[in-house]
Amino acid sequence: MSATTLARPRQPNPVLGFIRAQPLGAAGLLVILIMATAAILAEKIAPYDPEAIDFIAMLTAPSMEHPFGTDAFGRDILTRIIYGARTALTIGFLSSFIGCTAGGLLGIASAYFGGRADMIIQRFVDIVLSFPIVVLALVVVAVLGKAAVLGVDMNLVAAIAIPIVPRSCRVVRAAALSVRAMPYIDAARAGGYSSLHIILRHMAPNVLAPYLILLTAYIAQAILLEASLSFLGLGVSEPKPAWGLMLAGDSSNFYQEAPWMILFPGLAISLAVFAFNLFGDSLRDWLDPKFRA
Amino acid sequence: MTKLLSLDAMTPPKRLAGEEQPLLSVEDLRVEFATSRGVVRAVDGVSWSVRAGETLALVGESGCGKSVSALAVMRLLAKPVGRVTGGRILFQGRDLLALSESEMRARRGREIAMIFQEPMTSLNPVLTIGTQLAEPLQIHLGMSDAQARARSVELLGLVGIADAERRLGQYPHQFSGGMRQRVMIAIGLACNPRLIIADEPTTALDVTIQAQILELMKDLSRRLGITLVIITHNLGVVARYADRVAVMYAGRIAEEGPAERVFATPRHPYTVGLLRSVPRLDRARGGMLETIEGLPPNLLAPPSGCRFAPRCRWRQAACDADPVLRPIGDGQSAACHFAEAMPPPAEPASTEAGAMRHVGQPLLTVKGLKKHFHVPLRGFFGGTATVKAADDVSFTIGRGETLGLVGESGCGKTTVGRVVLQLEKATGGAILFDGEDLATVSARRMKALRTRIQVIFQDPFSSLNPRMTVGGTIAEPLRKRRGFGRAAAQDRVAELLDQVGLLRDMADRYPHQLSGGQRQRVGIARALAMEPDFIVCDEPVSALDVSIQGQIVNLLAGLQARLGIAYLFIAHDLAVVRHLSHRIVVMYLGRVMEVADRDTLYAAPLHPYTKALLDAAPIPDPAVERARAPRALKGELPSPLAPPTGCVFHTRCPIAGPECRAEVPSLREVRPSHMAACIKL
Amino acid sequence: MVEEFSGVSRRTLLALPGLTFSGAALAQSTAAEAPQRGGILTYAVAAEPPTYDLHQTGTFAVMHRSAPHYSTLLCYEPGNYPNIIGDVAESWTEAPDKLTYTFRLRPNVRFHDGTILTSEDIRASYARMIAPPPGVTSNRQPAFSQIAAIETPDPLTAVFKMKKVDASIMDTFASPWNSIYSAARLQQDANFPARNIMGTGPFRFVEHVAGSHWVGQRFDGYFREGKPYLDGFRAITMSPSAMVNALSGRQILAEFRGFTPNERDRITRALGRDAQTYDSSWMLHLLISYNNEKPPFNDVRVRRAVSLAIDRWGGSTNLARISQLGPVGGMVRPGSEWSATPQEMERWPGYGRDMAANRAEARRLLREAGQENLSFTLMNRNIQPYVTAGVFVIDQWRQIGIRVEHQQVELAAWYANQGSGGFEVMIDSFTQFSDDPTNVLVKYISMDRAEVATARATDRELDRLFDAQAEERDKTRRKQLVREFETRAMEQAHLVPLLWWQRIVVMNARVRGWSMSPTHMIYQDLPDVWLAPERS
Amino acid sequence: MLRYAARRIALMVPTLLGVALLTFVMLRIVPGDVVEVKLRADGGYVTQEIIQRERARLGLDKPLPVQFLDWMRGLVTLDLGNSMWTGRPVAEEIGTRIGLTIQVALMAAIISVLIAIPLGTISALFRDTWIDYVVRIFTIAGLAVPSFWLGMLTLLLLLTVFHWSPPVTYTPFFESPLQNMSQLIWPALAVGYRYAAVVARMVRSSIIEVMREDYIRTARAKGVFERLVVSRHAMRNALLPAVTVVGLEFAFLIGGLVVTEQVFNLNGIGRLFVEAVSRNDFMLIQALVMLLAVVFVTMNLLVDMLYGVLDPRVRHG
Repeated sequence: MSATTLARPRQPNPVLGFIRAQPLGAAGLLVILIMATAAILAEKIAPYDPEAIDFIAMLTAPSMEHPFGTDAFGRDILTRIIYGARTALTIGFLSSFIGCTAGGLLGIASAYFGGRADMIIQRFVDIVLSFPIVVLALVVVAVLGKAAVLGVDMNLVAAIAIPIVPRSCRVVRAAALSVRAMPYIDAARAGGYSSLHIILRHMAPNVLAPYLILLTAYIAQAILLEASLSFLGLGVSEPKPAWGLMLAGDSSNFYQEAPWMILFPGLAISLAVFAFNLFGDSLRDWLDPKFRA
Repeated sequence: MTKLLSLDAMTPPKRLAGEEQPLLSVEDLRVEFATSRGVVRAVDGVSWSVRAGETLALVGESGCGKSVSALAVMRLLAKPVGRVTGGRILFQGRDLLALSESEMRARRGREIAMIFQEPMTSLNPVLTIGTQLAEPLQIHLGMSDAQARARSVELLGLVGIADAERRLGQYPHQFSGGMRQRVMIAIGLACNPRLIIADEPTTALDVTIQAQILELMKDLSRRLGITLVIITHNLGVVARYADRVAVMYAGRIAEEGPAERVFATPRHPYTVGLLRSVPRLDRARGGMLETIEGLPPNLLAPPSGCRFAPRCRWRQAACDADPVLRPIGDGQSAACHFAEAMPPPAEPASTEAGAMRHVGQPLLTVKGLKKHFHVPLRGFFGGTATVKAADDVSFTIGRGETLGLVGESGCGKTTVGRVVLQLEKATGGAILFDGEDLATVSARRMKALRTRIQVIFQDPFSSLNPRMTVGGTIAEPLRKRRGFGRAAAQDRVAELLDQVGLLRDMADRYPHQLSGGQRQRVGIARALAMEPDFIVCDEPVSALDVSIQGQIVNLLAGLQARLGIAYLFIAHDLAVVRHLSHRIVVMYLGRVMEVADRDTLYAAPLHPYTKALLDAAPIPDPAVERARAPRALKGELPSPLAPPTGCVFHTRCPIAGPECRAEVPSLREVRPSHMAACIKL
Repeated sequence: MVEEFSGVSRRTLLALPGLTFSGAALAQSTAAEAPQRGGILTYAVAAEPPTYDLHQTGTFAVMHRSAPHYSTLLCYEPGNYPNIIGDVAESWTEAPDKLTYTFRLRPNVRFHDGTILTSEDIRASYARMIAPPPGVTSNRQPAFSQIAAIETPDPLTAVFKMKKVDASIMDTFASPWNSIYSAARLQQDANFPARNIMGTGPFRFVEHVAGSHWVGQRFDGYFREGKPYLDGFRAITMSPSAMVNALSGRQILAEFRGFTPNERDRITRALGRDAQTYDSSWMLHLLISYNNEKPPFNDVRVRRAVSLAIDRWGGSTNLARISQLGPVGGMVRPGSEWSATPQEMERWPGYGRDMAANRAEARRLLREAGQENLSFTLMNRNIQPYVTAGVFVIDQWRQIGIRVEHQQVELAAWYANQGSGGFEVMIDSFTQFSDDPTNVLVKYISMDRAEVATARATDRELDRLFDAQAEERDKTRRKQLVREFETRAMEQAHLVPLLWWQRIVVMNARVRGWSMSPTHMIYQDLPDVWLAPERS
Repeated sequence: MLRYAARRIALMVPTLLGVALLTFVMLRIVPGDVVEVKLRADGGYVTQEIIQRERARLGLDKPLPVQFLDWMRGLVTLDLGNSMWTGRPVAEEIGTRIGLTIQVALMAAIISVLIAIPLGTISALFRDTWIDYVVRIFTIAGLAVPSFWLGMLTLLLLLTVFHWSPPVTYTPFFESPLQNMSQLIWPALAVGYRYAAVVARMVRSSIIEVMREDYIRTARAKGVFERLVVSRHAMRNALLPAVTVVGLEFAFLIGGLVVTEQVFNLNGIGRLFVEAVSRNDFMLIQALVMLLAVVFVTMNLLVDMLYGVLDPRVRHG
């Protein structure tokens, strides 16, 4: 009996493959990378101090000095958008990561154990799902109080992450249910490994694709939710630069004379969310064989 | 119009003697698929033709291009990835490839109909059967609703569906798989086409149902004079049906000719190999199966020269040159430089291997095993039903012995395997493994026992964790359960890879980089890593191509001979079971029908169900097949949700009497060490 | 502009130095025009009323809807704030010891149900506020603490007996909140006014559609002959930004609380000649309130340094352009008869004009207190102009190296934290409807003396000065005491004023006869308001 | 069908009970209550005694379990209690406003679905062509643009270009349908964009999926016209998942109107909600949360029932 071999299939560069297969997604990724770079290097590239008040420059229309104009306090809007990217991306990523991970683990556990555990988890999911997000956010923000870790409002992160939990739980559970039915899980159970080992080693890696898709999609949603909460006065507090905040407060007063006050931050939100959605969408098309050409 | 409705109108045009003009001829067809990894030449210069009234079988293993060439005829290749890059497809003298899309559409279903493999998904779930059946009639023949309905009733009757009027208003999910395939045939027949292309029409069906459908198609094509192109991997099906056979390999035709000739005197080493590697019911069990070693070539970069050469045992220097398909005589053609020198498909060597039988304390004893599932009923009427997946199943397996567990889908054979593995808890009964009842041992003890009981699954694609390397998969039991250190595990993995016939450097690969057969070998290595006494093999070869199937069967037999492992071998393929097993258990709807030694069972089956099963399985020899009377088991497999009372088999049993309805027959020893559950014996 | 105020009393002029109004329509002397009858006044109110009952609330949302339906005992004279005249009282006398007040009621005052108002209605209404029956809360209970008894010797005479002298009692009788209800209705249901409107005011109630609008119709039996001029009014609930659009689009005619300067500009731009605006300082100011119990704010140096760092004069100029914040002031309304002069103010810490010096001093104080790296959380509300003020002070503090976390909370949480001391520093606000120092300075005294003193400080010297000025009958001496109080309070800086608000009312020039004042709570019963015809 | 519905409705009870309990507890963890907001509004101040009395009057001084049981008892008898802010029955507060919200939501839903289904279908059928790219960009943008920003921009545009400002009071539909529609069309569009985007994306992906099904190949092999393959064979199947999205997004839409109602000065329950939250009007918040939860679970139920009607596999299980 001779050994059978197969020529090792050519492994094309996954990045190049993605760009070729999903040009729109690659464009989204590019925007995300640019924003992330801007956020990281904000101190270096932003022309002004984001919080410094300059009453002389109050409500300046876009010009050479202030390409995106200034707000009612004379703060440079471009600068605040660049720093706002930092807030948006940090909070967006953190809350999506926490929410999707918690939801994902719950979903896997729900699918793996089934029965009563599944029942209880799904009831919990139902309850949280039927909650209006605004109430949830309001209460979480109020209950947790201020808890800034490394300059990030953890209560805001929690407020955004919590509604993500049941939603990602559902998706991951569905994926995990099909993984659960896979013979390799049975093989692992027949091997007598612990449930934790099976969940972490065999189930979790195989729901990675839906998890990654969710993560990207929910970063977009989290950025949008952060903006909405800030707009409603429940999110980031002035004078911190945040996109949603730039649309709230004074802006609602001044936007008719100074439309740039809402135009640019709104565009920033839309562009960021758009880019993440585009990327997430393409990632799904790329990872999900159902959508593969 | 009434003429259209009458069967008389469909009597075939008299076959003209010596009609040379083929109905359909495919000439030098080339089809390419653009994939992310490059261009796959799925069909690479293929020619075949079929004359009116003839049945042609396109045979080959998965990926050989047989279905693609059929889809190309229908011009239904998935757009935009697949496209025809060359050749002609002449149908009644016109090149289908040159037709406009609307001209082609007008021929589909009207002139050429197609029947697909998956009856479960090939019908639209939200449209009634009536609608789907009437569609071609209304589109192509311009029938009114009433006319279409009348014809639909007629068609359903033709394909053997009773109560046609009522069933027209039903939806596909209300039909069983076999019934759906009958509906598909009815749709195919609807417009009285000249040609029907059937793509693996019975592959998804159980053996008894497969026999019914084959009978039906054979009968209809004869009666209605329909030209049939049948695409299959099953040589038995070919033998039963085909007038002529075209064997495909790696996107090309390897051999072509009248069925009898091809089976009797194959002229291509691939055909020879295929015929030799199939275990046969009608021949004495040999030792090792002959196999075709290696794998089909990757069509992204096919080898130059003869594509079969790398696997060919008669390979010579001349094989570096591309062989053309050339006539050999007797209507046979082959694409081999040495076609004339082909030996006949020799009788397999009859060295009786694996004959050892350990007597004494059985390793596994299953006593009165019951497994009932509570399944929620679909739909709005709710409630749950109890499915007795396994009911009162008993058997024993000795050390180093193989017990074959056979039955059609839904018979509970897989459930029995899962309960033995303790992946499911039994509802009742005892499972004694080496004297310990698995149903009652402590979790800790069970965990210890698990190293001694292992499993090999059917589907090589899903039985390996796609995120773990081969090495990781095999090392996991060693590291986690057997206390191997990293280095020791690595060495042992290498040994195990040797043992299952894989290269050591495959340890770094991921499952998707392996072929189906290779994955199955990894699955076996994973089981062996525990050094088990006993392995449950759940349909380990049924998802594999014939040539690979033989390799795995041989591997399992060899391992048993060397390591003395006992197998519970679960399968639906009677020939494979026969090849490997010492004793055989036949199940039907959760109950054991018959238990006997292998030779006894095959030579002198007692239970009518066992007999029917053996009768239904097609044998890859046209001579044998032609000689067999059509003895297809009638009726459908009853729903496990509502099994028949009394003997579960009585609804389909040829010898059943009224008493069979009343009494559940118990398994009794009818002859020495030959048990059957039938009151008529 | 001053000539338009001819005939205004000296007291009024003193009280209203910041009060101006403008508008093209008014350039042609308003006084000369005869009021015209008819028309419906549509105006906006920014919030929904929690109740209909003026006794049980303090919000303008009720005042701006309920006031036109009710009368009070006394009232402020239209166009002549803060002069007090009779409303349902025809005349009144004050006993020399200031312990008895006797009111003679007009004989012709009718309720909307046709019954005649008697002294019993006065007694019942005041009794309800002084000692609310079960199920009724009275917001102004503390204001009546000095009233001993109310007697009704005859149907048209009401006599109030006092326990002690109360310098601010006349403002109480004129308070727009102290509406007169029908004794008979109160008898049947003490909570009747909470959900029903039945008064003696110029308009009778028609309907209230929650969240949408409130409609009143002229009451023909109103006791002031020939009034009201309007056929009715329609108060529409809408958000401030919607108001601007609605006024600009002539969908409504007025709004009475106030706009930001920017909003005013937008409306006047849109309305052109049809806009009229009124400006005044407002009896409303923002404060920086420290939690005096929490270190380091128990250290006067830290409190003072934090106050010193704020450029109030600069902030006043600049914030006035983008918000309702405006005048720099002490603890009494700048421009009122009690307020300090700018020169006096400049001597207070944090009011000096040399900011470099102020900041240097602040840094020195912090260093001295060992708080060079001071950082704290500023609790604030999440509405304007609080947020604007917060952003401004945080920037000011940043300039001397104080790091501040801005915590914006909902109103309920804000009150809860304020009451429980759950804050370090907060932006607080304080309002009264009169300028009387006793009413105003109470915010700054010891926590055990007043609920409203939420800085959790105890300063007996301030309490002493407060009591002294409250009992002082001589105005000059009292003013002196007020100055002393302010100076001490500024130096101790338990809580310090930030900026006062400016009230800017903008309305369609068709609306005539309405009176501007430094509070948005008075002159809202609208008997004198009339509509000029639309200009073609 | 009835039994199924009854079982589903029975399953709703624990979910709603959970929502009720969670809402109740969470509201009471947050510091502050309606009393201070009410009595101290506009800077007025009152003594603790008055505050306590008002708390007692509203029943806020009772132990929490008692308050919860009182509320539950009311809910069971369909008595939502009185608003703690206005004292009016909660049902009345909601009743006067919900019509407008539902109307805007319905208009948004109808417009969106009418746009989304053809858009998604075209995009799927012309997959990976420029048409698909344009539609995908348009729909992804629909998910990206914050509805409040879109509202602000719409309003800005209407104000500056058309000199149109939102009416101060809305004309009821039955008074003048045309005028009413012209007033509500803008907010409906502002919130409907996202809705349309979500539905169009769902339609696109499920058509792509369905077009790969074997039965589509069967239909083509029968010689069915391509138009009919799409409209009869693909759409019928592809719209099933779209129905789910239409239903669930509708439930979200009502919640999503919160900000848009502010921008367009709509007297709907979204604005009521924001007001109730800012005043800590517990009874009203609780009732609104329950209302939204009920809408959500009912929508879920309706979607499933509709599925049953549309999908024969569920209908004849």
